[in-house]
Formats: sequence, structure tokens, C-alpha cells
Amino acid sequence: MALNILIGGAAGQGIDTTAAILEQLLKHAGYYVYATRDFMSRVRGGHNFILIRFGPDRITSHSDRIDCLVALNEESVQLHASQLADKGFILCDSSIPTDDSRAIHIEMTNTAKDLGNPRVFGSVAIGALLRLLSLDLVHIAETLKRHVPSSALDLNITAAEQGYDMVAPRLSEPAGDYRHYLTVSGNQALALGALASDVRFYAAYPMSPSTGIMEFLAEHGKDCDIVVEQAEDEIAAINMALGASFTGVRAMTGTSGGGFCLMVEALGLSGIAEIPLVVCDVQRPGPGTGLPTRTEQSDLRFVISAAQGEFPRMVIALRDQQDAYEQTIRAFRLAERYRIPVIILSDQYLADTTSTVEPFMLTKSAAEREANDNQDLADTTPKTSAFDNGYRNYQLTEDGITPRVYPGHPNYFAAADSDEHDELGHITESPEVRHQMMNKRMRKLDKLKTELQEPRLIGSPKCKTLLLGWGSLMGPLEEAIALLEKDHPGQVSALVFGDIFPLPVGQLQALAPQAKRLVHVEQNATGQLASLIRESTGISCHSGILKYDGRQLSGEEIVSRLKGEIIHE
Amino acid sequence: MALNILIGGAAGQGIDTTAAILEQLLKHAGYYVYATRDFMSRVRGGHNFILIRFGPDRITSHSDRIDCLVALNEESVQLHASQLADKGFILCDSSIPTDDSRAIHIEMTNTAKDLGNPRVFGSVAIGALLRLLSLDLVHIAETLKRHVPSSALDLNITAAEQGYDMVAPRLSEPAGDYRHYLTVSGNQALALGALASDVRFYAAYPMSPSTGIMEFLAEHGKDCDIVVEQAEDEIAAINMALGASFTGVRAMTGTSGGGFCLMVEALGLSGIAEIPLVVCDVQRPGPGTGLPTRTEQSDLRFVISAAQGEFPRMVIALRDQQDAYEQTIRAFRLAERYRIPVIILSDQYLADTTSTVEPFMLTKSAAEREANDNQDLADTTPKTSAFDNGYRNYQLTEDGITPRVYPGHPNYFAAADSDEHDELGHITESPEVRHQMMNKRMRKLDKLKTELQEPRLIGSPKCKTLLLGWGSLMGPLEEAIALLEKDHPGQVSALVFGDIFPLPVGQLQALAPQAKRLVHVEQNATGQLASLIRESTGISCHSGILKYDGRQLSGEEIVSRLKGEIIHE
Amino acid sequence: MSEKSSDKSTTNNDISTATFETFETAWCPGCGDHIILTCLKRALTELGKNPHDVLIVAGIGQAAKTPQYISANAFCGLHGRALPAAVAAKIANEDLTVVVNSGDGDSYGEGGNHFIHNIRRNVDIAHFVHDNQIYGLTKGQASPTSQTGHVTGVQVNGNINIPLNPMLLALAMGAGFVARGFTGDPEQLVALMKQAILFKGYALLDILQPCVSFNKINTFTDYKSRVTPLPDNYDRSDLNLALKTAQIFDDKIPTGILYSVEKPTYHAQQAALADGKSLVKRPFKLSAVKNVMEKLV
Amino acid sequence: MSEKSSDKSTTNNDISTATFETFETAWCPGCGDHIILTCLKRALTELGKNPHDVLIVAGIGQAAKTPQYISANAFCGLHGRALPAAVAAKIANEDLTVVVNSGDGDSYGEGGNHFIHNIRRNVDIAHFVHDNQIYGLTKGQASPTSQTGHVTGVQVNGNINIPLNPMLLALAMGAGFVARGFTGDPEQLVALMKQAILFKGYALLDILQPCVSFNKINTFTDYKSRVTPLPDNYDRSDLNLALKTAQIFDDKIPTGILYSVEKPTYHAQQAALADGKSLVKRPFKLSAVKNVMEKLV
Ligand SMILES: Cc1ncc(C[n+]2csc(CCOP(=O)(O)OP(=O)(O)O)c2C)c(N)n1
Ligand SMILES: Cc1ncc(C[n+]2csc(CCOP(=O)(O)OP(=O)(O)O)c2C)c(N)n1
Ligand code: SF4
Ligand code: SF4
Ligand SMILES: [Mg+2]
Ligand SMILES: [Mg+2]
Repeated sequence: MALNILIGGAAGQGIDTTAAILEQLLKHAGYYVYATRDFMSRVRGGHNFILIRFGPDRITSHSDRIDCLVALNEESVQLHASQLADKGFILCDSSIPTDDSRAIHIEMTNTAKDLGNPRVFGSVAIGALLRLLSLDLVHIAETLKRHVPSSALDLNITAAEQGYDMVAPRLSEPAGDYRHYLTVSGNQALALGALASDVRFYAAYPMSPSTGIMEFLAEHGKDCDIVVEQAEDEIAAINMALGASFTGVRAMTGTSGGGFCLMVEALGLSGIAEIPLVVCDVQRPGPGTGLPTRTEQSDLRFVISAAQGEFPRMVIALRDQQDAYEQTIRAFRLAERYRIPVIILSDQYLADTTSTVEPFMLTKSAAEREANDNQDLADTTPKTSAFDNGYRNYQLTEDGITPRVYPGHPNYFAAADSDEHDELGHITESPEVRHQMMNKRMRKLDKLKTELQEPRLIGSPKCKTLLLGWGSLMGPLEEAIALLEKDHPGQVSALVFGDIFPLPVGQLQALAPQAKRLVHVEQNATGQLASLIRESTGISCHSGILKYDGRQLSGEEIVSRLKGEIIHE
Repeated sequence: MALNILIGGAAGQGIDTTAAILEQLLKHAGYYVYATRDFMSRVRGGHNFILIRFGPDRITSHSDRIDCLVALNEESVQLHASQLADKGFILCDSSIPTDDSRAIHIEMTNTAKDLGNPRVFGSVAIGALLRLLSLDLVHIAETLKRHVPSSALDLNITAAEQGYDMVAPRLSEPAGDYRHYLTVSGNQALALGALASDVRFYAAYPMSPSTGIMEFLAEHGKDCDIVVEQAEDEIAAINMALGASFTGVRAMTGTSGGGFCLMVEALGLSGIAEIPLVVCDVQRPGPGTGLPTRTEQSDLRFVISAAQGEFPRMVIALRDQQDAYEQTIRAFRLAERYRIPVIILSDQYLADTTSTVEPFMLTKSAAEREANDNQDLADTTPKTSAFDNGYRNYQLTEDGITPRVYPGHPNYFAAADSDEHDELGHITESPEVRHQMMNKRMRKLDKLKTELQEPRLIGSPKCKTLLLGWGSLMGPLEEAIALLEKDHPGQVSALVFGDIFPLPVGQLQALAPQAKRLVHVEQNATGQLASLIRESTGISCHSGILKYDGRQLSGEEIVSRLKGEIIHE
Repeated sequence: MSEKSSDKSTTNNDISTATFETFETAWCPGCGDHIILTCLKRALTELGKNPHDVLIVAGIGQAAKTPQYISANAFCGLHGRALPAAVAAKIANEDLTVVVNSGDGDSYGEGGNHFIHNIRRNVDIAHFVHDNQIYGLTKGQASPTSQTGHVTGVQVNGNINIPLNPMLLALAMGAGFVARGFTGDPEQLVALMKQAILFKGYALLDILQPCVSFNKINTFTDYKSRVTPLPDNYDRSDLNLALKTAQIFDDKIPTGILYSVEKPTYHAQQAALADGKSLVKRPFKLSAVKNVMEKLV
Repeated sequence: MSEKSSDKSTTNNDISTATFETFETAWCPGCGDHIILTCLKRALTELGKNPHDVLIVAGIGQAAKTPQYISANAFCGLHGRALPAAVAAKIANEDLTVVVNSGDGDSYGEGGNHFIHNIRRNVDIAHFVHDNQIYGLTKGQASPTSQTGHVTGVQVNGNINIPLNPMLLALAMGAGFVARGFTGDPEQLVALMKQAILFKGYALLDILQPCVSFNKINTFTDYKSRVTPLPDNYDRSDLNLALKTAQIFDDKIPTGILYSVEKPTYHAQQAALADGKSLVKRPFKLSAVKNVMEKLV
């Protein structure tokens, strides 16, 4: 079981800090904590909220049913009181007018004022909430220390203590053993994966919801030897990443869909010049500026076919924080191994959701170079001139992969060329060479396909209904399958794709024939995964659960829509 | 039957002018003329050639077998002599060393020098060629007048006359009745379609092979009331086109794949802000800079899914010069009717190929506005404020189409917004409004689908082998089917798509089941039409004829590959 | 302020600032953008502009929300891309009064290429840059005008780029009207806006606009102490003086019109626009198109 | 010329211009690009550069083919995008000598935003712009530097944009090294190239380069008659003098170094590069990454 706290208020009221402190306190109390953010695209005012679910076991989805509503303003009560579970309560300042019987009014604002700093009212709420949840104040000092300026630490502790004394315990939830786990968002996990991969250069232009990656890397730039460069635009960002990668460092760029548009041409440059590149697209609802701070999975078809012409690429959709870390490491590896662009597809839901995660495996191996990426090439062919000295940047090889050298090599020259070129990298107009070069590049996909990861199967392979999803819907689908197990044991399973282009089709082709119903579940309007599956395998889904209002499907919502729209059919 | 002339030489030798003069002379002699260009991406040197086929009947493809090789340098002889048909000849300057018995050496260079202007040597060749083809010099003066400066006219005429006297007739070909037809390239036909549509604003950044459109429009800008603006980059070009379109003029931009990359974000702006837009992508081989002056059909999947998020769009592939004219007019109509971006896909082959075409239908109707595009909206709902005065830029309608007003309207305001918005165009974060707006926009596709044009069927519907192609391969496919009729009457047909997204599937679904073999024929490496068909219909092709070396398949090449790779299987 | 200005309205068009209405904004309380919006309405009112002939164009950002909050034609385009849309709208319909309101990041960062090249076009529009020396909407990264050493979430060790000087840059590109305003001096700001709109050609008005949420260095007080209006006898037609004045941005920041000299506009030089009638209002010329086609026979 | 210069080689590295080899070019006979290529090889030779430590970066265009024709590391990127790739390469490996060779359209047109913002970064690279005042490779449309009135296939009634003045623009953006050369004076050009490469920070060298095929106005003879080298006593450290000098582009065109003052470079200021060792040569810091992760517990 799990409890669910909603902290609601206006932008600028500090709900983000309040939530961060609470998440940490709960984890220190041993809970598994899963917190999702619903923010407007504004800096002050409006209505924002954070949902914090916690309990003794793993949690993989948010839920709209809440147990504690912490309302920092009146609007939060009005908007969310109806979501309260039976035994739920509303914690709010005494100034907030509500006759809801579940309301617990405390003096947040006045206490803070009396303490001499109106901004500590959040700590009053935290203290009170801990008591209401039957928890203690043991970790309050060390936790607050990480979130408030040291000059205000004592005051905040006092505020929490006073809040604690204002109420009596109401709910209690058994704890787990997650004290030593990480609290990490999708963006942070991705950035950590990049650090573990020895990324040395990250260029980007600020864009929600991807900016967190840049900020996290910048914070640790000096210590970890990465240059984080804010580019003048996204075109510069990706061309910078390519320029850096060309010299031999691992390089990356990140953005959201609108910025990705501006990177498209250089994606093709990565393809034809065979310069390894990792690009992250943290999706948000489009088209255009769309809904900047919300979530969607609608860039799949776009990133799969972005850029003129044809070249090998790989697209990996991140499914959770663990995946974000591991797949980022894999992205660097594969980009380097195949000298191709690898696109990491994340989304706002995953990027901004913090979850309790087992500390990541961190070894030197993620930073090690691929075999084709070395500076000690044997001088196999005779040197015919300074330029053609036996090493060929685009040598035609059986698997299409050519070893790389970097500028500064004592014997060879590194060359990159966006025009069609011969093995040396010189412009060519020869139809034969063009044909060979296209084949060489596309051939890399043959080998790449052999190391694709099949989608994760949740539930029994012998299900009646097989849900097909991708990316950040894995968590909600996992919860949905667990919920369905109760009423329909073994009937509904889910297949969730991480590697998504090229699409690994083995598992799908094995399971699809025996399932009665194939239902794709996606955060978009056109069913992009379904169309990709049809294109790749000829398999058609029978129906779909689509959501494209900028809010993520929860496990519960998937279940109810499945029952409402699909199963009754 | 038809004869085939190849004029070969280095860049800068003026083969383009020589060919243009010849094409006109041949048409004036009554022939149908079809001329394709094979140019390198350089200004001087290298090797370029033009193929001019002419005869009494319609011609729809180039051919590699030539009857007359006009070699302006030695390389042209070496490269092309092997393509000569039995009775063919080589016309070249006496200075060119070749012991080919088919060579006719004449004094081009020396004659020109003697005449006092080395640059008139092309006219010597033209004169000689006319005689060799058993033609007269009746139209020489009027034709040369259009291509050479008036100061050099007499000299050129003399040169042609002297050339004429140097040789004797060799070949002769019956003429047709095409004297009063147009000689028009794909780029020109497209530009003419835009002019006929009352385009008022064209912004672009130079990029081969699309620049011809801009240059043609610029030439006639003053007379036809169009502003042609060379933008600082392609991003500016498309955003300018949108700004102009927003004010109520018809506006367009054009580019090739690399430039299209930079337009992708604004394509989404057109989608969400519902501003009509016509964008032309004249394809060339990618990825990256690729082969700038050559041909390919490899941007299809790209333009279909370009830009983050989801919005309705239409993609029309141009199949020949006639199509270029008519479909451009249709593109403007549909863009306006649905307030969507319409992408016209052309390619270098079509863009640079000049053909004899019946004069285009030119009436006022192409310039007329769509019904939803008017300034006289009834004031149906009550005015609640200056902003909400009854007119709603994004009113939710049954078919998704909202009438448009332009800035300057005395009662209403025009609004465009790239953020998700309500009916008035104001930013919203409401999940309900977002959902409705997405549905409203996507709903336009339902109506659009009812007016799609089915692909053109060449040959019998009851064929054994059905070739599937699109765009500029129509002409070569037409010739291929005609050639196959001789050996395999009624066995092979072709279905050639013009409207390609959304894909009209009726004809295909009717014909596919009874054909034994479906073979897609495309100028790309991955079979983009085939994958789109599979995605849209579940129908898979049995095999494909693909070419991606920058050179277009000819009718003859399609036949030989079909026989070699497919039919023998 | 909007109440007062309506009295001042000097037109007989029955237009008041109220005509341009007030909408609820999403800006932070205390943000300089509020003042700019008010001044914009006043300037348009005092110039007697009919809102229906006014088009406000913006990119994306906090500043770029301006068109959302005024009763006029509105074009909220893409981040960085306000200028191309604005100049094209003016090219197509010269009867519109076209004003661009956008941020420093939007105008000089993502939109830098359009900024320099549209100065070269000299289309008759006014460009008001809400210059808060920060990226506001994305929560406080350095903008091109951020000062050296400014610490942010991305520039964790302080901004190391040479700050972009919009005045100097515009002058170097040949802009005919180059001015700076400050939200702390609304009277001057309204006057500058009016002159920028009246100027025939591209007019740049960079407005110092405190961002109370993310720029804790360049605050209202900071600007107030540095801002120095140019003296009355300042010679606006002297390019070398302007180039010198533009270099000043330290304990003194000159405000006012640094340079103002009219040059031939785009409309005056573009052959297709020679007859002076708005493109959008011209009838279709079938015969001209026929002529074009006939040349291809 | 390349024969002569090898004699001049002042290094003990056994490097001659021949080391940088000669390839067959695709340029027109008589094109200024040939001279620039020769001068580039001479400059690198005379500086004793080992070709393996030299990286030539370009966008797309005629000028941008330069890296194809020299024995050195080569990056031929996208049209307009040479600078971002070049500065990032230098950031990642400061042991490289990074030179950008590209066209006026590439550098100031499509690449305009990178031009202005990379001046602000002040990364230690040399930027050689082959300025033929035209788009050569695409067959003769106006470039940002094309002169007013220039008639082309697109500018059929003559160019109406204010020509971009690269010298003035670079100065306005704060460039530390701003110079102009001419292919008609190869001795001066080699000297300028060497100084630009030696300059610590971003160095702009705009080179007047006649395009014999598409610019029939700004010919060799035209330039020759206008070009005026700056006098020996010209003060390169005076910004206001430079701003004045930069405005001259009429019957006189000043060549030489208009401005040269070193400012802190990117490498000197970027905290992550503080220890002075090339990024690409540093070992992986596992423990630092461990620390980062542990902070999230
Ligand atoms: C292509 C693209 N890149 C990035 C963004 C994200 N973005 C939105 S506003 C903004 C910066 C805003 O700064 P500024 O223009 O100075 O306006 P302010 O918010 O400070 O008024 C950015 C980077 C975007 N919307 N589109
Ligand atoms: C995105 C993109 N747009 C347009 C082009 C076409 N293009 C190639 S080179 C060029 C202009 C070249 O002019 P310049 O940089 O002055 O070089 P030059 O040829 O004169 O040396 C253009 C427009 C392109 N390759 N990519
Ligand atoms: S974040 Fe800054 S610029 Fe944006 S509204 Fe708030 S104060 Fe104004
Ligand atoms: S077109 Fe001009 S720039 Fe290009 S190679 Fe020829 S002369 Fe040089
Ligand atoms: Mg700003
Ligand atoms: Mg040039």
C-alpha cells in the first residue's frame, strides 16, 4: 500500500522546495518515494502541484486519489478536495476559508511571521505533516540543511518543530528499507549516465523540460571535467557537440522537440560524416511551443525520420530512472561503436519525476572506448601521399564500421565531410562511390539489429490482452497490470519498448499471434508506436488508449479506460 | 521513335545555353523535346552533360542510348562514345583527338576565333547539328535572339550558318506538331503555378536544386506583384512566409532537404497557429550536403513526420511538369481551405528537366479565395469585449475548419499563437481545451481525405506485376510500361502516387490483391513509399527497384532491372 | 497610468488606452513587463492608432507574452523568430503598424541572425526589446546581455562571455533608429516608443526591464542608480558620437535616442512595392501571368 | 608561390609548404580562392605548424572547399555552421591550431548568429572569411556583403539591403583581432594570417577575394584600385579609431589589422579548463562521478 500527498499552491510559493524536503524525509524514514510534478509555464501565480506517493514497496506511477492535501492556497482546496480518499485530510493555513470537514487548519503564516521570516511557513507545514503521518523529527536538521541557506537553518527547524506540535497523528504507513537508495529524477539519472560515460562536452540551449540536464551537468562540470556550454541556439549546440566529438571526447546535446527541429540538419551531418553523437529529446506537447511544461510522447515518428536523405541511427526511449542511467551509458557506447547519432527519447513526466532508486552501478567500464575508437591503427596499406597514408576515415568495411582517429594523431589525418565522399573523405560525384558509401553506412544497421534489446514484458506471456507501450508509460503500465491481476489474473500483460528504432520485433512477433487483443497505450493522438509496429511487422493493434492533454496516464487511469473503452467492447 | 542528343563538356563551357537554344529550335521544328541535365556541383571544369531527346510523339524519360554526341571536350568523347547507337555520330572540334570512326570533326574553335569571338563556337556546333539532323535554319535568328546579347547576335547567326555548311545531313526524324507548346522545366512549371495562384510573397534562401524557382519568380516579381525576398537563412524564409500569409496574401517558400531541416519548427507553427503555408522541397541526395546537384527521392518519410507534436499536413509529390503547375495551384487552395501546411515534393530530376508541354490552363479561378477565407464574417455571437467580439480565430467547428480574418479587419482581431490556446487564441493550460484543440486540428484530415487524388494507373488494372512509384519516376515508369507492352502485353502496370500524404489507398487496395507481384520503384535506399504503404494499408511489396546514386532511373533501366532482378526470380 | 493617459489622447478617433484593454497577465508582481505593457498602450493611444490596424508580434518568453495582453492583432510565433514574421507582415500589408515586443534572449540570442539581417532590410517596424539581461521564462540562465560574472544555474562559475551590446551592434549594422529606455522612467519610455513607431524604417528600442525573480543583480535600484538620460543637446545624427555613447554601460547607462537618421526603407526600394499600395489589397494580375507563360512558348 | 615559400621556412620541424600538399581544386581558374589556399599553406609553414596539429574547419560553399585541398585535419560541416564545430573542437583539444576557412555567405549569412556569439566566447581560433561579396557555389546571388545595387538573378532590380560591414560588426561585438586582407597582396595576406593564428583569442580576417565567375563588379582591378594598407603608425589598440576606420569602404578600402587587443580567452576563464590540460587528454575521474551520485542519497 502507499499514501499519496498532494502539495498545491501558486508558482513562486516554494512548493518545489517543500516537496524536495518531504521526499527526502520520507526516504530517510525508509519509504519508497515517487513524486510527480504538475507545473504551469509561469514563474509566479497560477496553480502548480506535486504528488508524493510513498510506502513500503516499489511505486511506479502517480495516482489521482490522495490521502493528504497540503494546500498552500485556497485554489488548491477547491481544485483537489474531491480527490481525497475516505480517511484523507486537508492541511492548510488557518486563513484559508473552507468548511470541508476534513480540513486541519494550522497557523502556518502567523507562526512564520512570529518567527520573523514569512518564508519559513513551508517548514511549519512539513513539521505538521510529519506528525500527521505518525513520523518523527529525527532527520529534520540534516535534511533542511541541504535545502535552506545556513543562516535560516535554525529558524526552519524551529518552524518545523512548532508545526509538529500543532497536530496529532492521523495516518500511519509501514516503512520499507530504502534509506540508502538515491532520490533521482529522470533528468538527473540521464545526466549521471552521461557522467559515468565520461562525457566531456555538453552543449545546449535552455528549453523545458530538458534544462535540468544542463544544470545538473554544469553544477558538476569543474569536478568531473566536463565543459557545459550554453549555445546561442540549438543549431550551435549540436554542431558544437559534433565538433567536440570529432576531436575524440564524448559529447552530447539535449533539448525538447522545438529545439530538436533546429538540430535536424546536423543529425544528418552526424550520419554522413560518421561522427558519434548522443542527442536527448525530452518531449513535451507540441506542435509549436505547445504546452512547455507538460508531457507527451509525440516526437517518435519525427526523430525516427528527421533529416533529409537516409542514414543509420538509433532511438532509445527511456522508461524509468534506472533506464535513464543505463541507456544513456549504452547510447554513448553505441554511438561510438557505430559512428552514428543515437537519440535518447525522454519526456517531461520522466524528466521531472523523482523516484527512489537503488544506487547505480558505477564502474570504469562505461567510460572505456569502443574497439573501433583507437589511435593505434596498424599502418596496413602503403602510404601514397601525406593525405592518403594508409588510413582511410571512411574505409569500406564489411560491417560498415570504420576505425576512427582524432585530429592530433601523429601519422594520420582525421577528416569529416558532409558532402558525399570517397574513403579518404574527399568530395566525390561518382555514382559508384556514392552507391558504395550509402551501402556501407546503411550496413551498420545489420549489426546494430543484432544487439537490440527486446521490450520488457510485464505479466504473463499467455495473456488475452497485450498492451503495447513505450518509454515513460512503463511505470503506469506496471501498476495497471498489477491492479488488473486482482480481477483478471493472467489476462492482461504489457510489452514496453525501450529500444524503439530500429524496432526489435522478436518478442512482439512471438506474443502477438496468441493475444486476442492488442492495445497500444500512448501519450499521443495518432498512435505512433502502433503505426511503427504496423510498418515494421504488418501487425495491427485492435484498439488504443491515447492521451494527449499534457498529463500522464496513471496506472489507475489505464485500468479504467481499458475497462471502459476496450474490454467491454 | 525519338532521337537522343548528348551535349557534354566542362562546367563553364556554356553547354546549358547551347542546349537551351537547341531545345527551342527543335520544338520550333515541331518536335516534342525532353531534356535532362547532369551537372556537377562546381562552376568551372569537371564534366557536365545534357541529354536532349526529341521526336514526333510525347517523351517522358531520358535514355542512355544516344544518337548524337556533341562533345565540347575530349573527356566527353571518352565518357560517352560507348553509349552511341549504331547509326550515331560524334560531333566535335577538330582539335579533339579521337580515332572513333563515328567522329565528325569540324572547326568550331577556329571558326569562332576567325569570327572574332571564341565564345560563338557553340553556335557553330548548333548550325552543324541542325544540318546533320536534316533540319533548316529558318528559326535560328529568333531563337538566338532570346539567348545571346544583341551585340553578339549577328556573329552567332553567322557562326551557325558556317557550321551548317560544314556537314551534310545524316539522320532525319519525322516532326510532330508541338510548335506552340511550352518548353518548361519542373521548377518553372511550379513557379508558374504559384503565379497563377496569385502568390504575392516568396521568401527563400538559395539552395540547389530549388533556386530556379526563386529566380524565376524574382524575374517576374515587379510585373506580377510578388515580393521575392532572399532570406538570411531558411528559418527566416519560412517564418517570413508565415508572417505574410497571416496578413492574407498567398505566400510560399522553397528549398531542398538541408534547408527544409531548418524549416521544420515553423512547419509546426503553421500547424498549431493554423496559418496556410505552401512549402516546396526540391529533393537532392542526402544526408548532409550529399550530392547538391543530383537527384533522389529520400525526403518522403522526413517531410511526412517533420516537427515535434502532431498536426494535419498534406504532402503532394510532383510527377511531371504538368503536375508541377496544377498541383501547385491545388496546394495553395488546400493550404488555405484547411489552414494547414502543404508540402510540395519535387526533385532535381523534375526541377531541371525541360519538357514540351501543352500551354497551361490559366483562369482567374486559381487565384480566388477559399470560402473560409473571407473578411465578411457574420457577427453571430455577442460581443463581450474588444477581444472577444464574436469572432474566434480558433473556433471549434465540426470539420475543424475555422474561418480566417486578417489584421486590418474593422471589427475583428486576427490572432496566431504557437502555444496551445483557446478559441480566441489565448494561451491555455487546460487539459480539456488542449484535448479539444488537438481534436479540432486533427479532424481536418477527415475532410481532407475525401478530396485526395488517387494515384495514376499506367497500363491495365488486370496486370500480373504492379509497379508502385511516386513523383518524378512517373515519366520513366510510363516509358517502361510502354516498352514492356511489346514483350509482355498487359502484364505489367504502374501506379504512380502524386498525393502521398495522407496516402490515398482506394486504388491500391483494389488492385493489389489480384497482382501477383508488387514492386516498388524508388529513388532511395530504404523504400520509403513501400514502408508508407505497409504502414497505411498493411500491404507489403514483394520486391523493389531502388536507385540512390544521384541519377534517375530511365524507362529502359527500369525494364532491364525488372527483367534482371524481379521477373526471373 | 492607463487612466491618466486616456485623458491625454490627442486623437479624434475615439481611442483611449482602454481601447487596448487590460487582460490578466501571468507575469510576476513587480516585473518590469507590466510597465512596458502600460507604456505600449499609452504610446499607441497617444499616436491615435486604431487597434485593428496594429499588429503586435512576439517570439517566446515572458516578454513575448505581451501580444496576449493587449487588444490588437497578435502574432505569437516561435522563440527567436518574431522579426521575420513581423517584417513580412509589414511587407505584405504596409497599412499595419507593426510592433515587435520580445525578450533579450529571443531577440539577440536565438533570434540573433534575424536581428542583424533585418536591420539591413530597414523595413518600417518598431522593435521593443524587454531587456532583463536574463532568460526569464526558462528560469534564469544567462542571456546574451547578461553581465560578465553573473552566476546562474548554468553559468555556475559566472558568465564568461563578452556581453552583447545591442546599441553598438545595431549601429554597426546600420540601424537608423537606436534607443534605450528603462521601465523606471515611463514618461521617457512612452516618448521613445512613440518616436520609434513614427520613425520611417527599422527602429530598435532596448528597454531595461528588471526581472524580480531571476536577475538579482540588475535590479530596479541598480538600474535606477546608473541610468542617465542623454542631454537635450545630444546630436542624434552623429554616428561616431553614437558609437562612443553606445560603449557606455557601466556606472552610467545612457538612455534616450542614441542615433536617429532616416535611410531609404525597404518599401521605398523594393520594385514590386513601388506603386505604394499594400500587396494584400492589390487585385490579381491575370494578364501579367499570361505574359510570363507566353514567353515560354 | 608555394615553391618560393618553402625556402622561407624558418622552422626546424622539417615542415615546408609542400608538407601541406597540393590537390586538384574544383575552383575556377583565376579565382581568388587559389591565392588564399597558397597563402594559408605559407602561413602555416612559416609558423612551423605540424599539419597533424592543424584542423581546418569549413561550412559549405566555394571557399568552404579549402579543407579538401590541404594536408591537415579537415572538418567540412554544414553551410553556415563552421564556427560552432570549430570552437568546440578547440575547447575539447586546445593543442590544435584551429582555422576556419569559409565564405561570406557561410560566415555572415546563414552563420550570422554563430559569428556574433562566438566573438563573445573569444575561443582562440582564427577565422578567415573568403569575402567575394557573392554566393559563389550557388551561382551568384547577393551575399550579406554584396554592395547596394548589385544586380543578380535574385536581386533582379539590384540589392537593396544595407551591406553588412564585417569589420564594424566584429568590433561592435567585442572582437579582439579584426583585420582585412586582399588576395592581390599575398605578402600582406600571409603576414595577416600568421598574426591572426598567433593572436590569443578569436581573430577575424576578412579577405577580399574576387569571384571571376559571378561578381563582375568587385573584380580584382576594382579592389586593387581601392585597397589601401593601413599606415605603419596606425594605432591598433584604439577602439574608436578602429570603429572609424571600419566605416571606410568606398573608393578606399583599408587593409591590415584594424584592431588588436588581447582579452581573457574562453580557456582562461572556463572553470572546467582551468588546469590547462586538453580535455581530450584527461583521464576519466571515476571518484568525482561517485561523489556526485552520493549526493543524491
Ligand atoms: C527553439 C526553442 N528553444 C528554446 C525555447 C525555450 N525558451 C522559451 S523562452 C526562452 C528564453 C526567454 O528569454 P528572453 O527572450 O530573454 O525572455 P524573458 O523570458 O526573459 O522575457 C527560452 C530559452 C523555446 N521555446 N524554443
Ligand atoms: C542549409 C543550406 N542552405 C543552403 C545551401 C546552399 N548553399 C551552398 S553554398 C551557399 C552559399 C555560398 O556562398 P559563400 O558562403 O559566400 O561561399 P562562396 O561560394 O561564395 O565561396 C549556399 C547558399 C546549403 N548547402 N545548405
Ligand atoms: S520571471 Fe522575471 S521576466 Fe518573467 S515575469 Fe517574473 S519578473 Fe518578469
Ligand atoms: S564561382 Fe567564384 S568563388 Fe567560386 S570558384 Fe569560381 S571564381 Fe571562385
Ligand atoms: Mg530576458
Ligand atoms: Mg561568397
